[in-house]
Amino acid sequence: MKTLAVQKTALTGNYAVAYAVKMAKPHVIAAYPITPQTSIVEKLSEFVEKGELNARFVNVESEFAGMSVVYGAAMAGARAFTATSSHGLLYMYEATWWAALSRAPVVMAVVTRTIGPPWNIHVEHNDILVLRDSGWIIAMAENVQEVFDLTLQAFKIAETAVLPMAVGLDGFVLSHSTEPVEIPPQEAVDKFLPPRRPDVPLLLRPGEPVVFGNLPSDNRIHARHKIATVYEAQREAKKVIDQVDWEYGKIIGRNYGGLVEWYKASDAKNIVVCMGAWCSDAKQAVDALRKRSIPVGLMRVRFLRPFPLEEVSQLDQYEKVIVYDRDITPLGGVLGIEIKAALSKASVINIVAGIAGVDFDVQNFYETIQKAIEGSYKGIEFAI
Amino acid sequence: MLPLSKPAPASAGITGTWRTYKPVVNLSKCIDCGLCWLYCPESVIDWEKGTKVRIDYDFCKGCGICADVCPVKAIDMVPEAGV
Amino acid sequence: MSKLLVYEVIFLGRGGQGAVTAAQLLAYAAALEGKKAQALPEFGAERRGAIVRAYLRIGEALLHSSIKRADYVVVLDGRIIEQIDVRQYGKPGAVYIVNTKTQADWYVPIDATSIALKYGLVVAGWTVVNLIMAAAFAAVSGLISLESIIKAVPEYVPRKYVDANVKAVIEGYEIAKRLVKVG
Amino acid sequence: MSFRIDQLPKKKYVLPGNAACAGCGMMIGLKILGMALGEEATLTIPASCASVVQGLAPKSGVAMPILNVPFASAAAVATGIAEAFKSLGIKGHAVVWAGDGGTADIGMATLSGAAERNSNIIYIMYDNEAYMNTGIQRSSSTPRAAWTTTTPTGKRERKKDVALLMAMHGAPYVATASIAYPQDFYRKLKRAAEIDGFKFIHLHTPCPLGWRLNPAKTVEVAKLAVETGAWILWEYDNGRFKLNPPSTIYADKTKRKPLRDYLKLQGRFAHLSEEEIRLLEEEIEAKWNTILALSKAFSQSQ
Repeated sequence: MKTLAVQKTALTGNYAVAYAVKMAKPHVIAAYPITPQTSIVEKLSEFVEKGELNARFVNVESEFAGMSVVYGAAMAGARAFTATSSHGLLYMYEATWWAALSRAPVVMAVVTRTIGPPWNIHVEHNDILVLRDSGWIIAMAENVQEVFDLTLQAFKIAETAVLPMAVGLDGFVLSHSTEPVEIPPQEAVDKFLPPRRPDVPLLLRPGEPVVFGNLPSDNRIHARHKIATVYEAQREAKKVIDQVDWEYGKIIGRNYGGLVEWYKASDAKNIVVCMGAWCSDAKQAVDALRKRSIPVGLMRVRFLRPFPLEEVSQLDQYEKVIVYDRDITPLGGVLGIEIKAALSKASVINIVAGIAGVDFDVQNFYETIQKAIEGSYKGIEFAI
Repeated sequence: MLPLSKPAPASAGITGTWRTYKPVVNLSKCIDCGLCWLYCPESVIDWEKGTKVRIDYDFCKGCGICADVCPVKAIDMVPEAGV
Repeated sequence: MSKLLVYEVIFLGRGGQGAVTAAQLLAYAAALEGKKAQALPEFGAERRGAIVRAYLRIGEALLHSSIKRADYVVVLDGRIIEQIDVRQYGKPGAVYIVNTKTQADWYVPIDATSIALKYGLVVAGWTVVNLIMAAAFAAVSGLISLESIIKAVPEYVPRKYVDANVKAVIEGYEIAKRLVKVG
Repeated sequence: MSFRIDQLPKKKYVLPGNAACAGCGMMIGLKILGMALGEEATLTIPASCASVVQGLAPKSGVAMPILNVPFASAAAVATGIAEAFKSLGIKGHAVVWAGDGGTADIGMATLSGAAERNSNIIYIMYDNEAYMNTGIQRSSSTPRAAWTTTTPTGKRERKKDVALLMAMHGAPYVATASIAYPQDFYRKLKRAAEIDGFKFIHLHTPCPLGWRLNPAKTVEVAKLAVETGAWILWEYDNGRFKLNPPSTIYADKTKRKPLRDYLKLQGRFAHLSEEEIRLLEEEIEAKWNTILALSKAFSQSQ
């Protein structure tokens, strides 16, 4: 194999999404601007206007329309992309469920942002988490390179698993941060990502009288379809993700190894669990604690859906599982709730922090991990 | 993968059982204009010019539009037996 | 907590002055050299004229929290140092680089406004000093080469302003280099 | 374009034994759609009676490709289908078949969006003048004074004229139609299929259940709506606005049948006083003045 001409550059997270989408050669793009997502669709519309990307770019009047357009396009066999954030995702919510239960393999970037009121454009994860019960595959990137790689992988994952996929990137923290990115050559991307099969999940064509979505004669038909989509297809998706990541590594030269990333976990006594961009800061805190002979490790959740059940069940071998959530529900954080439900032995401490865009840095991680290990926290802790 | 539907008669069952009145064509009066075929909301009237009309009573819901639009009043709405 | 092998920089400017672009250009230039670098915006809404921050990290790790106190503080508008206590943004021993004609012992003064005017870098009534100050930082810190910055300029500047910016960047870099040598 | 009834396709696009109510006006419209565009259309159907009449999966009582979609989304989903077809090089029309609720109310934003960006779709609003699928609640397309379950003493507001709204968007093709005039509707569908961009047809479709109407009278009442001037057939084709027969002759008020003839067949208007009927007549006259002014002002193709 000849050496690939990789382009080393620096991009914002949003531009990384746009470049990856461009290289995936979608047929249809539709999105509505919302801070901090806007520069994704601005860049994509620029690519289309300049003729660098041969896609149909649809300027829609709302996020609901944006999701509806890419849904229709995907059902008609197109590779389709949209992007949103926060209130935009909430506004398209109905259509996101319809897309998942139609097995429409659309790809969406979700630039995670706080849900109001009051108005707040900063990072929080509650928005992307509303997709968690719908059947969507949900990934969260740690840095801009991973944003790029996940976006490209998302098309192949979605089209193979026949489920929609959301790529989460933290608002501003990743969307507007410029970081080094290696861009593979187009021919390698083409090899990794062949054109989409237009006849899966159905062939929607004039003259082919196939109907999807009329009332069921037996509600059990509907029930089986739901189970097959939101439960069984999710389980299958895990294998798809592993396979796609392996192929990506083989062709593009970089891979991530599945639903979670383990960081210094093999000899750790206690373990930190987190998701998204702040994992970088958490890892630095882990390093700093280890320098003081505190054997702590980290598990970064890369995919929340499919839920990494096997990986999470391994957390039972640790004494304390310290779960960080950048989201809040009446029962604590989503990761905290789900990880607690999956474990039987370990003591789970759920730290809710960084919501509403409150900054949480290496020092904050260092101190809260230390306190959690010392036993200062019980159950749920709000570290604001 | 998706539960899909294909066109088929009786997607709501044998809808002829819904009927209270039954359209009966007096073929001697029929002028073969095709209006009953055109306006029948159910597609239960078959017609080719020259063959006059035939009604599929398995599915005719008995709405009476055919009788109403017939320009020569060649269709009578007759109560179903037992109604 | 142990010290990280990461240099942190805060740019202070006014909304619309291009502090974020300065940080981005430096991150891009660093990437061209194969260095790990990241430019982070102020995580907030910008208003024209208000004091805004942009952040730059160069070193071994990418982090995703904001920088509270930096190793270098670059001030794009000299009047800011009269308005707020700029030294709250520096770690002990931090280096301050300020766009000003006025000398003081705690910062490196760069008259970027005069350089910008000299090369006609005025857009909508604003003198465009951001890249000159970025170059001055590169010179003072020695973390990024002038060559990489010149390569990066066309990525961040409209085509018609590239030449003027490159000339201004070279001048800003050289002036800063001389000042550091003297200092 | 004129045609003989016996030359229309005989293939059934509405299949016997479907789930529509007896005498459903909308089904006549669907039949004509099938005859005109059955082999070229992919339907997008939002929540409405039209989603129910298909009957129960795995069967469908409508023999065209159909994507059933959420209530407000139809114009946008069809846009996506049209864009996909364009990008993939597939011939065919993305057609929306939506009710007045899905069009005039909850779907208004996606409809207006599609019209403004001139999405290449054919949007048919079948207008039975209330939310019939959920049991006869008012819509913004319910006429003034009509009874519905949410306007128990008659609707106080006037009917939203969606076709005019679409024409005012500057859409390349907008028309009204009635299931009583299949030839006119057929011709308009064929015309719409020739035009690139956004096409809108507002189809008047009586509902026996919701109008408190003898199902046998569905076509008759639809015809009376036109003959009394309560429903006006017109089209706006590339900037030219014109009346279509038979409405053309009803520009002359004296040629129209009395409005009472239309109202008296419908239980939803049974409570109207003489004064209320007179007010409705005035409103219809005002509508005619608008339409005639438009056909005068836009008498040439743009």
